[in-house]
Amino acid sequence: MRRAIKRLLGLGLLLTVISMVTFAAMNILGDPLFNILGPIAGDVDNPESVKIIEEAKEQYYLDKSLPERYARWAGDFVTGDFGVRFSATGQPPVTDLIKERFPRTLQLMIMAQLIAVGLAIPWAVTAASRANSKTDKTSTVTAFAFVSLPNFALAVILFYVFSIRLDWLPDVYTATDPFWGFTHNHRLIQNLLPALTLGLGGAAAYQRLLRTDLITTLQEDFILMARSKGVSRRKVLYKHALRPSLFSLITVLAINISYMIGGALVVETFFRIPGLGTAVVEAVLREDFPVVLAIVMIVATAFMVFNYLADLLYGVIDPRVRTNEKESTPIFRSLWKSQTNLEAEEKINDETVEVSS
Amino acid sequence: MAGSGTAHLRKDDPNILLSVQNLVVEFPVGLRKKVHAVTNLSFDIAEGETLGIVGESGCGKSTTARAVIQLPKPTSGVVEFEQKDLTNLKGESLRNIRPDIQMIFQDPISSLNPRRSVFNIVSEGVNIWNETNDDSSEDRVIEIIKDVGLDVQEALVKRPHEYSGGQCQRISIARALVLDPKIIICDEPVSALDVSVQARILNMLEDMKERYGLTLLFISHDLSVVKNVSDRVAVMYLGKLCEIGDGDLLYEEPAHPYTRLLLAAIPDPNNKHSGNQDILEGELPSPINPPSGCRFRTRCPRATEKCTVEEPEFQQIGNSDHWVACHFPHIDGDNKQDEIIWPPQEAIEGSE
Amino acid sequence: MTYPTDEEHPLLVLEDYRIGFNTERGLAKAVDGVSLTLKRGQTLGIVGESGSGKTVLNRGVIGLLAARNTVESGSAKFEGEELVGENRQAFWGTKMAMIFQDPMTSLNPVMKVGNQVMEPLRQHQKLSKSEAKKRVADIFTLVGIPEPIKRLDQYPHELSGGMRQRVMISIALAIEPDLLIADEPTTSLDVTVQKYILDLLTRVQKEQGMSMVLITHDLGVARGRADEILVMYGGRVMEHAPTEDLFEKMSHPYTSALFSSIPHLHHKKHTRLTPIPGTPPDIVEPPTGCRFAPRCTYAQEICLLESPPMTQEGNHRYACFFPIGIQQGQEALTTNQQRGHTASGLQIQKKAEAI
Amino acid sequence: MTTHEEEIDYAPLLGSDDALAIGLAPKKKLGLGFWISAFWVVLITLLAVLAPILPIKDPSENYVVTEKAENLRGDLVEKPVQPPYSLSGKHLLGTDKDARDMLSRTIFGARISLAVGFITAILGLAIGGALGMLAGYFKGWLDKIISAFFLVSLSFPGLILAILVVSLLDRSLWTISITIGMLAIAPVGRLARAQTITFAEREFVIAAETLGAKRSRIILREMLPNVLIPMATLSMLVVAIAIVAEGALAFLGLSVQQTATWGKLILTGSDMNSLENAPWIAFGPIIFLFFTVAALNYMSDRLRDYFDVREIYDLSD
Repeated sequence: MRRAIKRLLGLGLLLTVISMVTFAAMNILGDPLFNILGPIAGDVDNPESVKIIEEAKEQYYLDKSLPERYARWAGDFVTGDFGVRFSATGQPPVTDLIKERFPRTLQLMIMAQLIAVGLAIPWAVTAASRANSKTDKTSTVTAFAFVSLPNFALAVILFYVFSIRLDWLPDVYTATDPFWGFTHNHRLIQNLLPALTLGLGGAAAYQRLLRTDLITTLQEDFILMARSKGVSRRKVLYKHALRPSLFSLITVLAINISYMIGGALVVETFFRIPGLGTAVVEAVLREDFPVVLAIVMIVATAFMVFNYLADLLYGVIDPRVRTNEKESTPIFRSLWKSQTNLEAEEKINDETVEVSS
Repeated sequence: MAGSGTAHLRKDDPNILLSVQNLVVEFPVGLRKKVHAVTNLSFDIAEGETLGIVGESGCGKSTTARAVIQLPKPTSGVVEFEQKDLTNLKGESLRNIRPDIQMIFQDPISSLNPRRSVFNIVSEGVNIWNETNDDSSEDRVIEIIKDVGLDVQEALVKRPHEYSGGQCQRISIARALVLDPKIIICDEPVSALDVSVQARILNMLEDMKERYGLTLLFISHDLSVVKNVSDRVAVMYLGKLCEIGDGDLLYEEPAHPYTRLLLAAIPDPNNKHSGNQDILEGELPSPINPPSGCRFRTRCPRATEKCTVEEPEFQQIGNSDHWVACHFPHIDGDNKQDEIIWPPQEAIEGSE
Repeated sequence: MTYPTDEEHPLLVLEDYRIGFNTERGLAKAVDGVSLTLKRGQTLGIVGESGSGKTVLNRGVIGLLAARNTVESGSAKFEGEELVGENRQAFWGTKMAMIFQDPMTSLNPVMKVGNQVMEPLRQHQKLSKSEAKKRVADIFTLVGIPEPIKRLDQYPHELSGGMRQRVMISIALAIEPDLLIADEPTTSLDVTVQKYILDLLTRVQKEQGMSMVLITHDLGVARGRADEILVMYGGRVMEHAPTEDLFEKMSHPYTSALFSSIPHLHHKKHTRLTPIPGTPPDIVEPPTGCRFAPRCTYAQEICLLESPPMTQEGNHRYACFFPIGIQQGQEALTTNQQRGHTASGLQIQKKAEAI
Repeated sequence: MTTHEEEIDYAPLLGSDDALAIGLAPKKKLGLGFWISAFWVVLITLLAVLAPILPIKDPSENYVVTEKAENLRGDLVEKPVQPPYSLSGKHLLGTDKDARDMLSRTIFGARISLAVGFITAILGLAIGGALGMLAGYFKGWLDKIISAFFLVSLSFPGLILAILVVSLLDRSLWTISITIGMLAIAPVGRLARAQTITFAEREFVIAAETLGAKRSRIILREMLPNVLIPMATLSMLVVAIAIVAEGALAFLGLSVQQTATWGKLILTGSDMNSLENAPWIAFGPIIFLFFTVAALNYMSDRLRDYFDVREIYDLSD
C-alpha cells in the first residue's frame, strides 16, 4: 500500500515537471497572443486593435504572470479540463478535439500492438526453439530488415503494394464510419494498413528481443529438467520457457509508448487519418499550444501508467518480484527505492549465494 | 553460539597485527528491518599467523572480510591494525594504510578487469603509489609475476579471459603482493576451482606467505581447506563466532555442538567425526530476526532454557589455545545434558 | 515392478560409447570410448574433474544433448534397448530421471513447486489433480519436507537450498524411474545439508530399488554412497572398481594423484599438498597414448605412444601400463625419479607444480 | 545421434562445466557482413562529403528532354517531354517531376541526413554517457536527480517535442541535430548508468580501492574502458535512429529547409500520383535510407557481440 502511494506521488511529480517544462517552453519561445489573434496582435497603434488585444489578453489570462497562468491551467487539468484552443474563431474547448480524435488513434494503436505482439511471440518461439537453424537465420534476417525500415518508408511501401498496385485496401480515410465491418468504409479495414505499418516494425523489434531472452532461458537447467520429466516440446516452450523470458519484452512495450506515438504521428499524417497524431502536427504548425500541451500530457500519462502496469505485470509473471527477490522495472526502481535498501538486498543475495560454486 | 565476549583475545601479545573487537555489520532492509549480518564479533591475528574463518553460507564471513577492509565501513566496533583503529580513519589517511591490507576474492571472473592486460592489472598498485614509475618498480612487478608462475611476456599482451580460473587466481595474488602488504584477506580463494588446481593455489599461498612474511585471514566454507592452511581456526554461525583456537586442537576435539556437526558432515574417507550421531535440525534462522541468547540454540541438540535467555561468552578450555562460546560444550567427553526442550517453540517466539 | 535382477540383464550397458561435438577446430571427443555395466539397484559413482566428460556422458545417455553438432557412436543399451541413434523421449518421465547440480537453476522459478513435481505424474501416470497432489504430499513427507501441503503452493525462491534439492529429489521419485542420474547433487550446498541430501538419496535409492549414477568431483562423496566407483579423465575410463577395493588398492596413478591433491581432515595443519602437474588434455587434439601421460609421474615412453588397454582383475579394472602397487609401476616411478623427469619431460622435483 | 527436426536447441553445451573446461566457445569474428556494412557506410559518407566536387549531375538542374512532336498545325517541333523520367542510363534513379536527377539529389540528401546522425550521436554519447556514469558510480542524490531527468525525458513524446522545438525555433541543421541529440541523452545515459552499476559492483573495483586507488583513477582506469565500448557500439545505433528521426521530421515537412533530405525526397515521391506513375522517386531514397540504417544497425549488433568479452573460464589449470 505504502509503495503504491509512493509511486502515485512520484507519478504526479513527474507529470508536474513535464507540464511545467512544456508550458514554459511554449510561452517563452512562442507568442500566444499572436497565435490567437493573428496579425492584429502586432497592430498596437490602432486603438481598435488594442481593445481586441486587451480583451483577448483577459480572456486567455495572458495579462497574468506565467506562474499564475500555469496554476490556472494545472487546476483545470486536474479536473479534466484541457482549456480552450488558441483560435481566432471562438474558443473551442480542447477536450472536444481530443474526444473526436483520440478513439481513432487508440484503435490504431491497439490494432498495431495486437499485430506486433501476436506475430512476435510465435515468431520468436519458433526461431528460438531452432536457434541457428535455417528457419532461425531467415527469420533473423527478416526481423532485421523490418527493424531497419523506418515507419514512413514502410508506410510508403505497403501503401504502394496494397492500395495502389493490388488495390485491396482503401486509400481514403474517413473519421466517422463505424469501426466494425469489412468494407472500405469501415475503420477496421481503413486502419489495417496503418496498423500493419506500425505492427510489423514492432513485431520485428519484439521478436529480436524475445528470441534472445528465450535462447538464454532455453539453456537453463530447469528446461533440461522439464525435458527429462518427459514434458512435451510445445509445453516446454510455452509453459516453461516463455513466461520467464517475457521481462525485456514487457519493459520495452512500456517504454515504447512515446516512440509509438511518434510512429502514429508519421503514419497518421501519411495516411491522412484524423487522429491525435495529425491533430498535434496541425496544432504545432498553427501554434495552438493548449492542444499540444494536452496531447503531451496524455502521452506522458500513458507512459507512466503503462510503466506502472508493466511493474505489476512483472509480479504476475515472476513470483520473485512479488517478494522483492528480483529487481522489477529498471526504469522505476532507481527512483522508488532508496539506494541503501538496494545495497542491503544485494548484500543478502551475495551472502546466500556465497558458496554456490 | 554464538557467543560474545572478548576473553579469547590475546590482549597482552605485542605481536598482534590485526584486532577486531565487537564488530557489528547491519544492513537496513525495508523500512524498519535490519539484517544482522555480523554481531559483536571479536578476533585477533598475530603477525605471521594464518587465521581461518570457517562457516556455512549466510554466516557473515564474507561480510566480515569486507568490514575489515572498510568497504563498506562496519556499523560499529573496532578494527585495529597495528594499533590504529581503521574505523576512525577517513579519506587520505585510510588510503595511505590500504597497501598494507590486501584482499583476494572468490570469483576469478569478477575480480579482474576484463579490459586490461594482466601485466597492467598486476602493476596497478605500483602505478598508484609510485608516480615516478622507475625501473625498480617494474622489476618488482616482473619478479612477482614470475613468482606466481606466470609468463611475463604473455602477461604483457593477454587479458584475463584468456587465462584459466586457476591462473586468474594467481593474477589476483600477484596484484595483492605487489604493494608488499602486511596482511592478505582471502575470501574463498579456492572454492571456485577444480580440486587439483585448488592444491596448487593453496601451496602457493603458503609459499608466498613464507617468502613475503605475510599474515593471512583465510575465509572458506571448506573445513579441510581451512585446516590445511590455518594456524588458528574460528568457526562462525549466523554472524557470531562459536569456537576459536589452534587448528589441530579444534579439529581433534571440537567443543561446540555446531563445530561437531560441521565436522561430522564432511565426506572425508578418514573422518573420525563421521560417527557422531547428532543431527542438525531445521533451517538456518533469518539474520533479520536472529534467535535470542545463543544463536545456534534453535538447531542445537543440547539447547536448554538457559540458551534462550543468556548468551554464552567465550571460555577457555583448560589452558590450551582453545575457546568456546557455549553453555554446554563437549569437554573431556562430557556428554551431560540438561533438560532438553525441543523443539524450542517458546524460544522462537521469545525472540520476536 | 518385477524386473529380472540377475546379472544377465543389467539395466544399462555401454560399449565403446562415444560422444563428440563438432567445433570450429574439429571434433571434440568429450566421451571417448566408455564401456560400463550398471546393474539394477546399484549405485555407480562417476568421479572426475571438470572436462573429464562425466556430465556429457550422462547427458548423452539420457539424451539431453543438443542434436546439432553432437556425434554419438558405439552402443548404449538401456533395459536391452539400443539408445544410440534413437530418440529417448519414451524414457523421459517414466524410466529415467535426472537431478542437476544447482537446485536454484534447475527448478522453474515461475512455477509452484507442487506443480513441478505433479507435472510428470499427471502427464505419464494420468493422475487427476487431487490424486497427484496427494502423491506429491506423500513424497514430500518421505524426503523430509516439513508442512508438505503448504509447500505445494510455494515457489522455489521461497525455499532454502536444501529444501529445493529435496524438491528435485521428489520429482525424480515421483517418476519412480529405473535409472536416476544425480549430477553433482550437492556441490552447491553446505556440508551439513550435503550430508542430509546424500543420505536421503541413498536411502530412497535402496527403498525404491532403482539404479543410480552419482556424478561427483569428490572421491569422499562417492565413498559410502556408491557400490562402485568409476574414475574418468579426458573422456576415458581410468579406473573402475567396487568402492572399498578402489580405496584399498588405488591402481591408476590418476586416481591416486586426484586423491592426494585434496586436503584431508586427518592431516596436521600446513601439510603440503601434492597437486597434479600440468593442464587437462585438449580433447579436440588429445595426446596420443594415455590421456594422462603428460601429467603422470609414472609415464614411460610407451605411455606416450600407445593407449593402455583395460586390465581386468576381478571386479577391478584400470587402463594403465604401470599401475601402482605392482612391480612395473614401482619400477616406472623409480626410473623417472632417477632421471629426474618422466617420458613426457615432466620434471619430478618439488617444483613440479609450476606451469 | 538423434536428428529430429522437432528437436529444441537447448545448446546445453554452453552451460555445462565440462563444455566450458574443454574450451568449446567458438572464436569470435566480426564477419563478412560487418565489413560490407562498414564499406557501405564509409562509401555513402564519402559520397556525401565529396558530393559538391564529384562529377555527378547538379541536383537542382532541370534536365528536361525534348522530342519532336507535331504541333496543332501539324508541324514537327521540339517539344519538352513531360517529366518525371523513368530510370535510364542517363538518370540511374530516374528524375523527379521537375526533371531533376534523383541519384544526385539522393547523394546530396545524404549530406544532411548523415550530418544530423553524427552530430546527434556525439551529443547524446558525450552528455548521456557522462551523466549516466556519474549517476551509476556515485549513486545517492546525484543518481536520483539524474535518473529523474532521464525518466522525465523518456516519458516525453520525443517526436512531438522535436516538432515543437523545430517549429518554434528555426529549421536549421543545428537546431534539428541538437534537438534529436537531446532526445538521445536519456536512453544512452540509462545504458551508461546500468553498465557503470554492473561494473562498480565487480570485485576488481573493490580490489582497486584496496590498492589505494583514488576515485578519479577508478572511474578513468577501471570503469571508463568497460563502459566506453558498449557506448561505442551503441553510437552506431544512435546514428541510425537519428537518421530515421530526421527522416520522420522531414516526412512531416519539418526538417532542414534549404536542401532536400532523404525524408523529404521520400515525401515528395509518395503522393498518390507519383506512386502510381513514378514510384522510383520515392523508392530510390528509400533504398538508400534502408541500406544505410541496416548497415549501421548490423555493425552495432556485430560489435556488441564481438566486444562482449565472454568471460568463460575453465576452472582447471
